[in-house]
Formats: sequence, structure tokens, C-alpha cells
Amino acid sequence: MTDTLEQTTKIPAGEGSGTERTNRELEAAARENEISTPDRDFTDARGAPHRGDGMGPRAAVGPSPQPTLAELSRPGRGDGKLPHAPADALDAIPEEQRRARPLGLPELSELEVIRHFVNLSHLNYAVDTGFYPLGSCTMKYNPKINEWAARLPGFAALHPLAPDTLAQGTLELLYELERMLAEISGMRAVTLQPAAGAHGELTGILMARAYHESRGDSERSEVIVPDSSHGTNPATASMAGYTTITVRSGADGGVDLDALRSALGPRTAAVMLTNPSTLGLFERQIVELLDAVHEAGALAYMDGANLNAVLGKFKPGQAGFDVMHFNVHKTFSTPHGGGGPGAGPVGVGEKLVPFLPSPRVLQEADGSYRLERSGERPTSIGRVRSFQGNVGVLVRGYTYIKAHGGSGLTQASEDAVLAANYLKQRLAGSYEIPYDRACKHEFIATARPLKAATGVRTLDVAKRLIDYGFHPPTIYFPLIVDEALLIEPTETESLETLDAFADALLAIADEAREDPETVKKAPHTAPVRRLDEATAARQPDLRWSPMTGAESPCPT
Amino acid sequence: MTDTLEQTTKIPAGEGSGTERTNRELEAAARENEISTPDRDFTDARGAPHRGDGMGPRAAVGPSPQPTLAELSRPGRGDGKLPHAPADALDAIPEEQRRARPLGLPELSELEVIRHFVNLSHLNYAVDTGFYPLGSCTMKYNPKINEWAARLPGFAALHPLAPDTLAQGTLELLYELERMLAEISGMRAVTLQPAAGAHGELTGILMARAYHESRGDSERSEVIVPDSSHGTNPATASMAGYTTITVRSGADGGVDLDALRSALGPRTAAVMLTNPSTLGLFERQIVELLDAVHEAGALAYMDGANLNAVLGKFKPGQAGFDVMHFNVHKTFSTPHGGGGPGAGPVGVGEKLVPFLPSPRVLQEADGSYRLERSGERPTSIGRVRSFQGNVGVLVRGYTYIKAHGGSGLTQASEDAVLAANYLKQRLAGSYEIPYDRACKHEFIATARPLKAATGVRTLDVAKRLIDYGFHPPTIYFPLIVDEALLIEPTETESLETLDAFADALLAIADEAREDPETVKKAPHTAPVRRLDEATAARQPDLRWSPMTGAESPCPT
Amino acid sequence: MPYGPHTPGDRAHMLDALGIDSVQALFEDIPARVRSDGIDLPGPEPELTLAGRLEALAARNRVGLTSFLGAGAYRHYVPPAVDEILRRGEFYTSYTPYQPEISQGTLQTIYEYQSLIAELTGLDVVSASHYDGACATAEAALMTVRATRRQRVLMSRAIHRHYVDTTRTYFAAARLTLDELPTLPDGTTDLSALEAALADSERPVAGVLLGHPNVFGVLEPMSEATRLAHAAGALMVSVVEPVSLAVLATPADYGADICAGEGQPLGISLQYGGPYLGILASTQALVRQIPGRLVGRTRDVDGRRAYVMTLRAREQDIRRDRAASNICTNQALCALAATVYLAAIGPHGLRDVAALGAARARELEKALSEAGVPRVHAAPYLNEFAVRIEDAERVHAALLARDVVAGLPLAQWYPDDPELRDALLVCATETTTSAEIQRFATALAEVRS
Amino acid sequence: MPYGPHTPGDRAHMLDALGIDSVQALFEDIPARVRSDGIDLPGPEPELTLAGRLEALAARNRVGLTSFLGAGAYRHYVPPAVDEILRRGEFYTSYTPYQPEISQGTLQTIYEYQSLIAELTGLDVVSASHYDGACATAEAALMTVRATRRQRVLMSRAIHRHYVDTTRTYFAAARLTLDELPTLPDGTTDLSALEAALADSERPVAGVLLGHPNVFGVLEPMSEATRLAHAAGALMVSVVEPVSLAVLATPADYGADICAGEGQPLGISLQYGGPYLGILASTQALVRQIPGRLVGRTRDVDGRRAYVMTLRAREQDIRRDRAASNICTNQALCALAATVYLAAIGPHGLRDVAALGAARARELEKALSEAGVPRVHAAPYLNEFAVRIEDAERVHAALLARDVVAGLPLAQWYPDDPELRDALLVCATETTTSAEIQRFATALAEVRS
Ligand SMILES: Cc1ncc(COP(=O)(O)O)c(C=O)c1O
Ligand SMILES: Cc1ncc(COP(=O)(O)O)c(C=O)c1O
Repeated sequence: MTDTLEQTTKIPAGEGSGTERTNRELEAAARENEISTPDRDFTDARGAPHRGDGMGPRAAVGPSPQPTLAELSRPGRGDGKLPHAPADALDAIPEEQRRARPLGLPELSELEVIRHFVNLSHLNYAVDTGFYPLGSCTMKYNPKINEWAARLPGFAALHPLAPDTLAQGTLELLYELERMLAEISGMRAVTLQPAAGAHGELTGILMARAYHESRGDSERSEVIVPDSSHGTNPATASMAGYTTITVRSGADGGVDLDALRSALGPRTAAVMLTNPSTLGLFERQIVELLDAVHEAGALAYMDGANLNAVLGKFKPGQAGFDVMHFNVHKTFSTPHGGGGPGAGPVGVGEKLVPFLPSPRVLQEADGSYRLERSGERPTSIGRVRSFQGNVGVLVRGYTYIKAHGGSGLTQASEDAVLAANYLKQRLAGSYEIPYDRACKHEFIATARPLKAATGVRTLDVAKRLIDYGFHPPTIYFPLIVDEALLIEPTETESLETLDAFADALLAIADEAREDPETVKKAPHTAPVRRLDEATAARQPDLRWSPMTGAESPCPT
Repeated sequence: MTDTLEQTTKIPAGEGSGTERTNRELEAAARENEISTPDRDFTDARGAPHRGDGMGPRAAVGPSPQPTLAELSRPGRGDGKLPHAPADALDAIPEEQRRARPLGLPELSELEVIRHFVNLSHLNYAVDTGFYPLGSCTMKYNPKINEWAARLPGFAALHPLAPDTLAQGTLELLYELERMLAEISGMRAVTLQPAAGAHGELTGILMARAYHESRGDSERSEVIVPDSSHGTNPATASMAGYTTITVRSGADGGVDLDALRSALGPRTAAVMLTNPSTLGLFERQIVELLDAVHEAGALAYMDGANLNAVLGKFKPGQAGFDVMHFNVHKTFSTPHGGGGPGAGPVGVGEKLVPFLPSPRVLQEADGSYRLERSGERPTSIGRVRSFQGNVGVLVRGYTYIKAHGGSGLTQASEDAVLAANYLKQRLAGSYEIPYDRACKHEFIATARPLKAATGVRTLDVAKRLIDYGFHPPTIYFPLIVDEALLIEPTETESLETLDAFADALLAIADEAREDPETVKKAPHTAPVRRLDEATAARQPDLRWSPMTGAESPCPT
Repeated sequence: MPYGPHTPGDRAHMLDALGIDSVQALFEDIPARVRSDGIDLPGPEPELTLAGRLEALAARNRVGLTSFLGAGAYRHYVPPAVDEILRRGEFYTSYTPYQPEISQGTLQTIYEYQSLIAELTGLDVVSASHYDGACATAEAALMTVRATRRQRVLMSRAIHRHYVDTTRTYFAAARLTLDELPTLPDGTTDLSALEAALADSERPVAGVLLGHPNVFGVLEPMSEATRLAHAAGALMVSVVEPVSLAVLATPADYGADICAGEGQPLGISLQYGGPYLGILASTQALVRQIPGRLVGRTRDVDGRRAYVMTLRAREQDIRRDRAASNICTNQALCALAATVYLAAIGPHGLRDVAALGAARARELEKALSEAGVPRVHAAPYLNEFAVRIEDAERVHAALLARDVVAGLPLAQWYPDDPELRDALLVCATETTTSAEIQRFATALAEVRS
Repeated sequence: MPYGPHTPGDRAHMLDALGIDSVQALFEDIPARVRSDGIDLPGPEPELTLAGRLEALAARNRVGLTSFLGAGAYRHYVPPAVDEILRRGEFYTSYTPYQPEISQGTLQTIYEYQSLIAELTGLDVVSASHYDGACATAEAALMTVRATRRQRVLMSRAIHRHYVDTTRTYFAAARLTLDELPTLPDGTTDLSALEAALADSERPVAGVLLGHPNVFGVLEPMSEATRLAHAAGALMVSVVEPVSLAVLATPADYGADICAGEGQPLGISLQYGGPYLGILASTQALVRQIPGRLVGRTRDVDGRRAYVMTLRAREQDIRRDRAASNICTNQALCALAATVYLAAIGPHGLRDVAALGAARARELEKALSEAGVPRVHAAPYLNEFAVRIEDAERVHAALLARDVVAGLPLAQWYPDDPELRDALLVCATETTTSAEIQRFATALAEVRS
């Protein structure tokens, strides 16, 4: 299959797309690296996949590539979990409604399943194995009590449509969590339903739309975002039916107030600001920015993904933001799960309360809790998902907030900011720090001078960090900085770790001068080396070939 | 400190002690390997241990050595789990009864704790990561439902002295488990108290002693064991105040009947037989052996560690054994925990029932259960431990037995024996198989011819297997076979795995001829290479140096 | 700070290095007017008492009742092997595999997830996860709009109410049209209404969405609906319950273009509604339109097999306002749960789950109809169905007082439909026992006597 | 076979390779007379129903009551970090680290365990684990016999009853003498009786064992007892509860030679009695006598730091009948639990555990004495003590009916001691709440009115 989309657009090298490489470039790179070795096979003469075969000696302990479940599958394996269904169980299903094709799921013993995933886990880097300074993602420690709490059967086994009387514990927790988030943010009310930050953005922007419409102000068709904004901001605007207007940042990294003023107008529905910004900088002109937004009759949306920097220091609601989202999986330590799930509650000021999605959690006069009934509040924008939210994630966030309390959260922000500034200071000699002022929880460094001097790019530095035992920071984001490294240490990493990381980056800068090839070919010690992303996109292989299916006799 | 014991005895090379090396030899080996590099330090100039320092680049993913908790500790870290005690909490404790020295425990944040142990876990080989054919240990798969069951709060949080009325669930489970084990073994009654096989042996031999004494037969002072027996058998005899008499095995691996007959006499209290034996062989003369034992007025003890081979095929109680132990952690799949815990229930024939340790689990007429009260059964040998046994392990064993049922257990034995014979067959060309008949769940192979031809020993073969991704089998045990490899595949490993393991052993045999040095220096791919065991024994370093202790202000 | 490592000395060292006296100096860029001084919440709560608080809250929920609730979230037996894997820090404390060299574990499991859902649905392209069934359905509807450049979709009213509502919310925002299709008395969607709606050439239809089984548990005429949709140039979207695919015709069997659904039944616990798993799959032809993450298999420079995120130009971080969706953080760990679940339960096991549920549902139907409580609809069902009972809400409450959750009163979702005013939607799965069914019947008899 | 991988085809392949028709051929070496044909138990039970059975059994235990039971097993707050580590297959599905090159995880954690217990006790040599407190105590007693070549030990009757009983069982077997030392009315061991017993030069004493705190919760005069023991050439064994060492004088402080104890309070759940953790530690002088595993730090041939089992000539697999003990499988995973627990709770935390327990116990004492239920003994205690109440067994039962477990009626353990006939042994830990203490007092008032 040729993917025409891929031919015309660009493919990112690593995260973000600051220095995108075209397919052509990637192909050239691939040729250069002479990718010609055939795919090493995991099967032997008998068609049996196993370790050690055809791959020569390999370590007993440590990461090793794994065959797929399909390759491991042998017809007739795996059983014992369930009683067999009576033979006539499906007699009432008309023939033409029955599954025609074989059910091609892999058949494995439980040991094979466990070993497969345990060994796959060894190929992963994670917060629980090392420092993960991925900017904008707040990879802080995930306390284990959170995991314990979410698995309490009372929480975990509760059906989402359970009558309110059966759900008082969870309802109370959600109600209290809403109030705690309101206090933390200075917002008037909070909905916990959105499943992630982007989902919260959509929810927030839909409320903004509903607000304008409720006032008959229906000509507003634009959402303004700064050029440093996260991709979800403009994508959200589009999903909500708005046109995105991008305003540039000033030389100090803040939004250019004049540019914003000229972009604002009667067509502006909302301005989405990230504060602290994706550059790790607090918008020093926040008061003026908000005034300008409101003067134009627009609403101010705060992308709260970076709230971890300003807990107890800055409350968006008090400052005048009309709506914001939280990233529970960033600020409140719920784990990132290899990509999710998270939770993206949305806080609103007074004006937007009527439009909150349904159902809200309500407290009755007798102190009990209930869910709002469908249709109970006609001003609501309606549902943004099924049921009540990523409750399992919210239990974790609640636990975290309680464990910290108000003062602990403030301390967390102070420590996160202190760590980031310290790290910035330590790198200042060897990397360019484009915005030379106090950062918040993260900061931008760039390998621009290094690249000029040695040809070693940010991508290479990042990959070389892997050889030093670290997860690379976010790279090539935000897009407005060349060769950006966005570094977020968080408050849960020790000084020793911060120093070791700084030492590694300094050592790599030296290496880049002395032995650039080693850096450019990094990583050298990871389970795999750099990948052929061009072929992946040109000839997408998105699933294993269909399995023959379970034609085997049922094992007993 | 010089350890004089170590100077006069021998230190095993690897498991067992077939080819023990003296300290002198080990020292020579160490010199040969030029151990001179200083201990690589984990601390930096600030005294801070961390990854990446002083050790140059290292992989982000994969095993890496870890500093100790003491090295990671920083005064003032770690807190938040508990409220602080009131200042006067200890006022009633007289000054001289208070702890004088500082409480030198490490101070770490929870993240550091988790990361430490997660990274340490990556240095381990385990059933959940690969094939672990450790003979005599039955490293079969540990089903995950067992782990789930043992953690059910009703089981896990039950206090061992809870009144019987609060413990009916566990009591019923234990009662039923005793009966199931009795059916499986053909014994009359079972005690679940012993914590492990060796503990079961002691319990069993103490009952034998009590039995003889109850009959006024008090001159019996010897316990007979075959030379192939596990070390726990003679050690148990000593603990129970008996002298150990060792009888040799015949050429076919079985106990030499004549030798046994001449060893037996009026001083024989018991004969401890392992059946199938530690050679993986069923005692074909078992009937004659038992007759001989009983004729001498002695009791027949069966070491049931190898019961996994004969479930549903052979019931020691029916065959005439008077007492036996089970290894729940072998036969019934409870995990080995890096060395324990296990459980070693003991089954007895009619004769020994009165002597069972207290307390037994009893069923009342109304169907409820209770524990025997202390002193209720004066014939009992008494307590062999506190409380009721390794109940958490027994819950797992119960779950396993139920999941299999009678037919499943029989099938497990058949599959274990089939796998062992298949593997034996596959190795027969390249390794010597000293006992050339059907084996049970494990078998002996030896590298004797290989050693003669190439100098490569069993130890080297074992270490080289590590490079092929496998845990080595048990080596140099039992002691009566030169250069022994005791291989136990278990029933839960797939044919592909068995073949891959055989392929690896065959490949190593070839390597031994072509490139013996590579094999002799193996492993090459493990987190560490061969160790200096001589220095470890000569200058034992059994703990980190005492910590200064928590003089730091309590963190808040 | 309960989880922070910094000692006063550590902080002093860092402040020193920065040449400042206090961390406050780092917050001076916050204008005084909007600077706040702290959060008005109680102080840190030690884990000991916090654990007690959480246990008490959890205990206030009542989860041990005899329950016949389904309606989009289903209780199933989940092999403990699933949670054993989910608890591994290497999986749950990692993030989006931006650095494929040290994320092959996550990447391969996503590839396996894609492959397994492809096997289940018969569709070749599977997005690595969406928020839940409702959001996946809304995204599917938006996909049809993007792919056809038409502005209107038709959605059966017998799709899960929350999915219809959510899609409506999304559509309202984007100024797109969503028309609901009526149902017939037998519980299936009215295909003549579909035909008529498709015939409106003024308002060409981008996609047709049907649930299968639908919200009433009933099997829809998917083949016929697909034929009609395709004839009108519309795409067909099937909204499925994934376990049912073990025994029911797959979207590929009847020619659907897109499949959306809720993956919760595949090894994910109920958790009062989330995190769940939005399943979204399509034919190869729509690979450029599908939103969300895709992982592809490729090689590294040494020719080793390896996995990487691919076709990323559909995603927001590359495409920004022209992305296929704004989704970023997704439900990856839930997709891992589904992957381990499917591997652990296997094809025979999944078929048993589906068939046992059907068998138990039939037993339930029999018990209820013997108690004088008949089905509402006549069309075949799998393991969920609606029954008619006078005064349904009151009966439901009375049964609740007897610790029986008699499913969902459908009036909650269809308040204006007289047909459903007295309907309860009940469901059985492989975890439903005959004893529970008996308890239901007995309680019912008590309540009505 | 629920967990077996072998398909009929796999079995056929293996039989083929062996040239036999049936697996029965492999069992023909079992003489027909003793061959059995199967096990008379029900067939395999699918996990679904088995899980239900187990849940039902577990639910028949009642663990949520207000309980003041201690007496050798204690409820504590265990940070969930502990179980997170214990659940890692790399730890719990490995075995004895015979191959150090691929077992450094287990080996280092044992070394850390040894070091932590050394820090707690002040003694330098720590055995890597014994079965439980009782067995560790018995092994300690046997150690004194081996080290002194004397045949008699003195054991306070105020050591945990099970430990005395167990040691007696071990000693009876080995034909060794165990004499019990009486206690004084204040709850401490009678040191004049000790002095007298030590003076019997016909029957020289190998070791003196005291509990600290003892079974009545009372602190013993350890220094004085140690002085007496040493003066008579006997070794001193202190039987401890490890959490108490955070605040109490350590065995090293008062000069004990050996320390034994139950490690359960260090992060191990109650589990109706096991698996627990037998702690055994000694001075450096006794390193050759200590039974059980020892791990030492050394280097590999490249000079890398590494850990290995050492001084193995004490163990059964090397020394056979001359081994220091028959122990083989031990309680390694429980030692890991204690290691993670101590690392997670830290020195401040452990001190809080001990001190909070003491504070709550004092609160309990006050509440009970106000209710007219005084202490039995006068000597200082830490967090456990005996109270006198008329008709103790009946009151205990009546309180149980009110869901209060009023500790342990000591008559169960000391049936012949009139002083203890009406005694309840009660305990508090950091998990005990004031509300629970109040509930106890209230129930008591009800029961006695
Ligand atoms: C600044 C910013 N905004 C929005 C988001 C979107 O949040 P989510 O990934 O939870 O959808 C992110 C996270 O990636 C972010 O960093
Ligand atoms: C044959 C044999 N007997 C006895 C034992 C002792 O059992 P345990 O290790 O449980 O004490 C073992 C285990 O190592 C064994 O293999």
C-alpha cells in the first residue's frame, strides 16, 4: 500500500516535528544505513518460535526481542478458565448472524502469556526504572498507594449504572475531588468527565461555544492559540468547528501582546493559553493578556497541563480565566500507562457553570449524593462520553491530593521549579538556553550551537542519552525553537539523579566534539538501534497476517 | 576475620558439592582471573550514589548493577506514611531500656525504593522470564489465580489467633486440603503445619521417634538414607538426635537392596527413601525395600519432594510408607520466592496418627471447624512451629489442586514424565545418560565424556547455558554421579522450549570441542561474570558497614 | 512532601547554585495581582489514615449484590494474569513511546492489540485506543464525514444512549447533522426509515451507524443495512460489543467500513465507568482517515524487527488544526489489558464467554417469563434483553431493597417512549449463576405479591 | 490440564521420538502391586467457578472486627510499595540463587536484608531467614548447645508460648534439656531463679533465653540477665519483636549473643499464621554456628561488585548430617518483604510505628482501667499488656458477639496459672484508633452490666 498522505506531508524525527524529515530524506537515511538484513525469524523448521533459535547465544537476563503472540500460538493450547458452554447455547442465533470466519485468536498456555508480557516489559523504559524528564508530560513518581486504592473492590467492581444508593462512596469521592480541584484552581465548578487533557479542551471549548450562543453571540468562529501551543489546542478548535488563528511569541517566550491584540476581534470565541507555557515560562503579561481577551468579548481558556509548576502560587480562576483543564495524569501523579489512560477535568468560572456536561454529581439536602438525571439541566452541552469519567484514574488523583494536602501540593510545585532551574543552570555552559530567565517546572535547552559546530543534532543528543541510562527529554517541541530539548525533571527526582543527568548531557556535548559519529549513531546499547521509520510509513504493517483461526479441537 | 571452618572444609562450585573446590583451588582460580580491579564505586564526589557516574555509558533498558540501600540513603528523606507519635509516647519506658545506638536504617523516597527493587529484579532469572529446569526443584508455572486467592483480604488479613468462629473459611480450606492430600498420597491423615520439606522431614522423624517410644522401643538410634539422598535427609536425622547410616545405590540407580538389608537392624528407627529418587528413577524394588524396612521394625519415610512424577500413579500410603512429606512449592505449583516460603505437609499412616503435631483442624458434629486446643491430645509430638502453618502457601496449593482435579494432576505427572524422557532422548547423543531407562520427571545427564575429551566440565556447560538464555539445571547433585546435570523440565514447558533447550545443550557440546575456552569462561552475557567465591568465604562481607543512623531532623 | 526526595540540605544546595536565598525568587515572574499564597485544603494526610479513609469510602459502595446490569458495561471473569501484567511498572509508568529504541515493550503490545482486534472484527486497521465506546463512536461518525465530505449521519436510536448523546454533542459543535433512525416493535432498526433517509439527495448521508447487538440486546439486520448504506454512497459503521464477535458475524462479514465499540468487556474492571477502552477499526481504504495512534512493524538499522508509531501525520502533534482528531493521551493501558485478556482467554475461552452469557440469558428469560415478565422485543438477542413489567421503576426499587439489581429501567434513557416506560434491560454473562437467577425470580414474586 | 501447553499433537510427537505408543509405557517401572490408577477427586474446576469458591471461603472468615489481638502476630500498616515488589515474577518465581550470575537481584536483596536486620539488632551476622519466630528461637537454642557443647538451656516461661513449645519439641528429639524460668508478679522473669539455675554446675547451661518484650508485653531486665548468663559461661539469647527495636535497647546494647524473633510485623500480612519470617542474628563470634543461608559481597572476575551465597559448609546440601540445621527452603520472599518494608518506612517511620503503638496502648490501658479492668503486671510495657477481668473467657465471648476481639484469654496458654486464669492479653498498634478503643470500652460496659 502506498500512503499518499505520507508522501505529501512530513514525518517527524522523534517527538514533535521541529525538524521534520521528508520521506525522501528518511529513505536516503535508510539506504545509508544499508538496511538489507532480512527480518530475523522467530520460527524453526517445525514452525515453532522459541528463544535461542537461529539467533545464536543470547542473555538469560536482560531485554530480548520477543516473537508475536501469533507466532507463539499453537492450536489446542490454553484452557481451563471457563466451563464449556452447553452445545445449544447459540441455537437461537440465526445462522446468517453467526460468525463466518474462524476466530483467529492466539492459543497459548498461561505461562507463555505471562512470559511474553514480562519479557516485553523488559524492553521498556519507565519512571519506575529510571529518570524520565519528558518535558510537558510531568513524569513524576506514581505513588503505590494510588494503585492500591483504585483496586479496592468497592471502587473497582462498581457498575457505572449502579443506582445512586449503591454508589455513595464513589460519588462522595468525586464530589469532594471536584471541590478540591476548584480550590486548587480558583475555578467555580469542575467536571470530572473528560478522559484526557485533549478531551477536556474539547469539553471546555464546547462550553465556550454554548456560552456565546446562549447570548445570541453566534458570529464567533475563531479560536486563537500561540505558536508555542500544544498540538491538541488547534486540533481541538477544529473539532469544535472553529478556525484556528495562531499568534506568535515574543522574544522573551511570552505571547506577543500586540500580536494577540490584533488577532482578537468580534470573531474570536476563545483564546487558549498554556500557562506556564510550553517553554516552561510564566506569562508575565498574563493580566494584560486576559484583559485583552475579555475586552474582545472572547473567553480565556487555560491549558492547565503545566499546572504542576504553580500549585498554590497561581489560581487561573482567580486570575480571570473562564475555563481550564487539568491533566490528572501529570499534575496529580496518576501513571501514564504507556500512553494513557489519564483524566482531564475541566474547571469553569461562574459564566460557564450552566453549560457543564451532564451528568454532574449533586449533593442532596440529607448529605447523600446522586447523579444528575438525563435532561435535568437543559443548558448543559450534553454528554461528552459514556458514564461518569475515568473514575479509576480519579481515585488515584484524589489519593494523591489528599496525601499532599494544600501545603504538600505547594511544596511539590516549589520543588519542581527549583529542580528545573537547577538543572538549567548546570547545563547552561554546554547548551544554549534560549530564554534566560527563571523557568517554571521545565525549560528549553537547544543543541543549536552544537549542531553548528559538530553536526550533532538534538535528535542525536537524545539518542545518546539512552546509552547513558536516561530517557531523553521531549525534543523538537515546541516548534518555535530550533533543535529544542524540553526538559522537565519533576519534583520527585533526587539531586543525585539531577546531577547525573546533567553530567551525562555535559559528557555528550564533549563527545559531540571529540567523536561525533558515536553520538550520531546512538543508541548503541538499547534493545534495538535507530528504526527505519520511512518504510514503516510507506508500507504500513499494522497487524500480523490473519491467523488461520481456531480450527483445532477444543483442548480439555 | 578468618573463617577456620571454611579453611578445613570444602566449598562447592555451584550447586551441590560433587566436585568441590578447596579454598586453595578457588584462590588459584581467582589469581588466574586476575581479580585486581577495585570495587567500582557508586558514589560521586558529593558522596551521592547514582546511575551513570564513574561507570561510563550504560544502557537505559536492561540489567544494571545497583548501589545498596545504604549508599542511596540521604538523611532526611522519606516520610509521609504515618502520623508522628506524640512526644510523650515513650515516657513510660525507663531510660536504660531505650535504644542507645542510632537507628541506622536507610532514608529514601518511595520512588528510590521502588526503582531500586525494580532494577534489582531485572538482574534475576525466574520461571516468569524463562525455562528453569532446575532438577529436584520442580520449577513449574505458578498460576496467577493462586496469587490472587492468597491475597483475598478474608484470607490475608486473618489473625492466627482469631477465635475459630471468625476463621471458618480458612479452617474449611485447610480441612479439605488435608483430605485431598490424603487421597493423593494414600496416607491416613495429614498435618499442614511444616513450613518446608525439611521441616516436614523433621516433623515426620519426630513422629517416628514418638511412635517407637510409645511402644517402649527406645533403642533405635539410627536413620538410614541412600547415598543419593537429598542433604536434608541426613541433616534431619541429626536434628532429631539420630545417627545417619548411608547405604549405597546399585548400578541401576536404585537403592541396593542387599546393602539396605545389612544396614537394617534393631537400631534402625526409620529409613528415608526418595521415590522417585533424586536420580529421577522409580525404585523398582520398592515392595521389597518396604518389606525389608518393616521386617526390621523400622518405619518407612518417603521424601515426597518428587511426587510430581507419580500423581495418580503411585500412592506412598497404599504402598506401605508410614510417613511422608509433600513439597507444596514443588508439586502444587506455589512459587519458590527466591528461596522460599514453601510448605511441607506431612502425611502419616494409621500408626502415626496419634503423634501428629498440634493443633490439628477438627470438624465438629454441626459441620463447623475448630482448632485442637493445646494439650487436648497428649500423644502429640507437640508444636513444630508457631500458629498453624504457611497458610498463604497452602491457599495457593489448594487452588492448584482444585484447578486440576484428580484427572488434571495425573495428566500433569504424565506430561512431566513425557517431557523428561523426550529431553533425555534428545540429549543422549552428546551427553552421557548414566541410567539408561525410562526416567520420571527428571533425569541425570553428565558431561563426563566431554570433560575427558575437552576439559569442559559440567560447571562450564551450565554457565554457558546462561549465554543461551536458559537457567542451568541442578549440577553436581546427587553426589554419586560425576559431573552430574539433573534436568527437570516440568509439565508446563512447551515442546518448542524443550527443543530449544536441547538444541542449546547440543550446541554447547559442539562448542566445547571447537572452542573450549569460550565455554570455560562463560557466562559472557550475564550481568556479572564468574564470582570470586573464595574471597567471599575467606573474608566474609555479610552486611554493609553500620550506618550513621537517623540523626537528621525528621522530614516534614 | 510525602514522595519528594529533597532534604533541606538538597534544597539549600540548589538555591546556592542558583545564587538565590529562597525559592520564592523563582516565582516572582507571577504578577503580584494574580499571585496566590497557598491552597486552602487540609495539610498532608499520612498514608495510614488516608488508607483508612479510602477503605471506608470504598466500603460505602455496595458491589456484592445480585446484579443483572449491563447496558454497555459488563461484569466478566478476568484471569488474574491480566492484572499481574498491568501492575508491572515498566508498562504502567511509561508514556507514549516517543523513543522507540527503549519502548519496544509498549510498541509491540500495541501492535498485538491492533492485530487481535483486527482478528476479532475482521477489519485490518485498528487505532491503538480511544477514550471509550461513546467517543469511539463519535470519532467513527466524524470519520465518515471526513471520508465522504458529506455532513450528515444516520444513527439508530437503538445504539447505546450515551453514544448517541456523545455523538450529538460532538456533531453540534462541528455543525454537522445527526438524524436518529426509529426502531420497529421487534427491537431492530427500521430499515425502511433508513432507506427513506438515505434517499434524501438534498442531504446526502456520510455514514449509517447501527449497534450490534443494539442497546436492547437485539441483533440488527446488518447485512441489509450495509447494502442500503453502500448503495447510497454512505459508509457503514457497526457499533459492537467485542465479546459478541466471538460468535456473531463480524463487521467484515457484513461489509461494514468502520467498527466502533466499548472494549471494557475485554478484561477491564467496571470502575464506575472508566477508564475503559474505545475500540475503533476500519478497512484498509480508510487508513488515512482513522484518528488515534497506529503502530507499525519495521526494522532497525541492523535489520532487527522493531515497532514504531507510524502514519503520524494524522495526529495533532504533527498536523495541529488539520489532524484527524485532537486525541493525544489515550487508553493504552486498557488496550494492554484487552491484549493480555485475549491472549489469556484464547479463542475457545472467548467463545465460551459469549456462549455462556447467551445460555445464562436464555435461562434468565425463561425464569422471568415464567414469572409473568415477558420480553419486550421479538428479535433474536445474545445475552441482554428488555422485559416488560408494570410499574418498572417501583419494582426495580423494591428489588433493590432485596439486594437484587434488576437491570436498568429503560425509562431513564427513553423517557418519552411509552413502549419502554415499563421496560427493564437485563443482562447475563458467564458470571451469572443459576442461583442468582433464582434469587431474582423469587424476589420478583415477593415484590409483586 | 489447565496450565499445560501440550496439545495432543505435541504429545504424539514426543511419544514418537521415544518410540512408544502411550505414556503408560513410562510408568511400567512402578510395580503393579503398588501402581494406582488415578486420584479420587473431582475433575478440574474452571477458574471462573474456582474463583467464586475461593471468594466464598474467604468471605466466611471475619476480618473486619475491632481487634486487640497481638500475641506474636501484629496488624500494621504496610505501604503498598511492598506488595508491588513482591508481585514481581522475577522475585517470586525464582529460587535459591544457585547461579549467582543470573540471581544478583535475589542475592543483593538478601544482603540488604542481612544488613538491615544487623542495623536493627546491632548484631553483625544475620541468617537469611528461618521459618518463623518459634523455629528461629529453637534454632537459637540449638546454636547455644553447639557453641558451648553444653546440653541445657533456660527459657523464660514468659517467652511466646508457641516458641517455648516448639523449642521443647526440638529439644525432646535431640535429648536436650529445656528448663523454664518462672516469672515474678510484675511480669518479668525471676532473675534469682535464673541465678539459681545457672549455679547448678552439674548441669551447665548453654544458653539463657528471654523475650523482650516478653509474652506479657513486659520489658525484661535484659542487661542483668545477660550479665548472669555470661558469668556462668552461657550464651544470652534475646527473643525480640523487631519493630520494638526502633525504640528499645538492642540485643547488642545489652550484650546478647544471639537474637531470634518473628519478622511478621515488618510488612508481612497476618495470613492466619504464615508464611512469616524467622529472624536469627548473632555476634560475629558465632558466624560458624549460625544455621541457614548467608549471602556475602564479593567481586566477579572483572572486579565488579557481586553477591554470592557463602560459608555454605554450614548447610545441609554440603555438610549433610553435620550441617548446622536441615533448613533448605526458607522464607526468602518474606525477607524481601521485610527489606522493602524497612526501606519504604525508614527510620523515622519505624520509630513512629513503635511509638504510636505505645501511645495507643497507653490510651487503651487508661480506657480499660477506667472501666475497672486493671493491668495484671506492674513492669513497664511497650504496646501489649495483660489485664485482669473476672470471668475472662465469658467476657471475651460476649465481646466477640459485639464484634470486638478482646485480645487473647491467657488461660488458653497458661491453664494452670491462677494468676492468668482471668487475664486477657491485649495489644495496640499504630492501626488502632481511638474509636476502636472507645468501642471496646463501651462493649465492655454493656457486657458487664
Ligand atoms: C501543554 C499540553 N496541553 C495539552 C495536552 C493534552 O493532554 P492529553 O495528552 O491528556 O490529552 C498536553 C499533553 O500531552 C500538554 O502537554
Ligand atoms: C529430594 C528433596 N528432599 C527434600 C527437600 C527439602 O525440601 P525444602 O527445600 O522444602 O525444605 C528437597 C528440596 O530441596 C528435595 O529436592
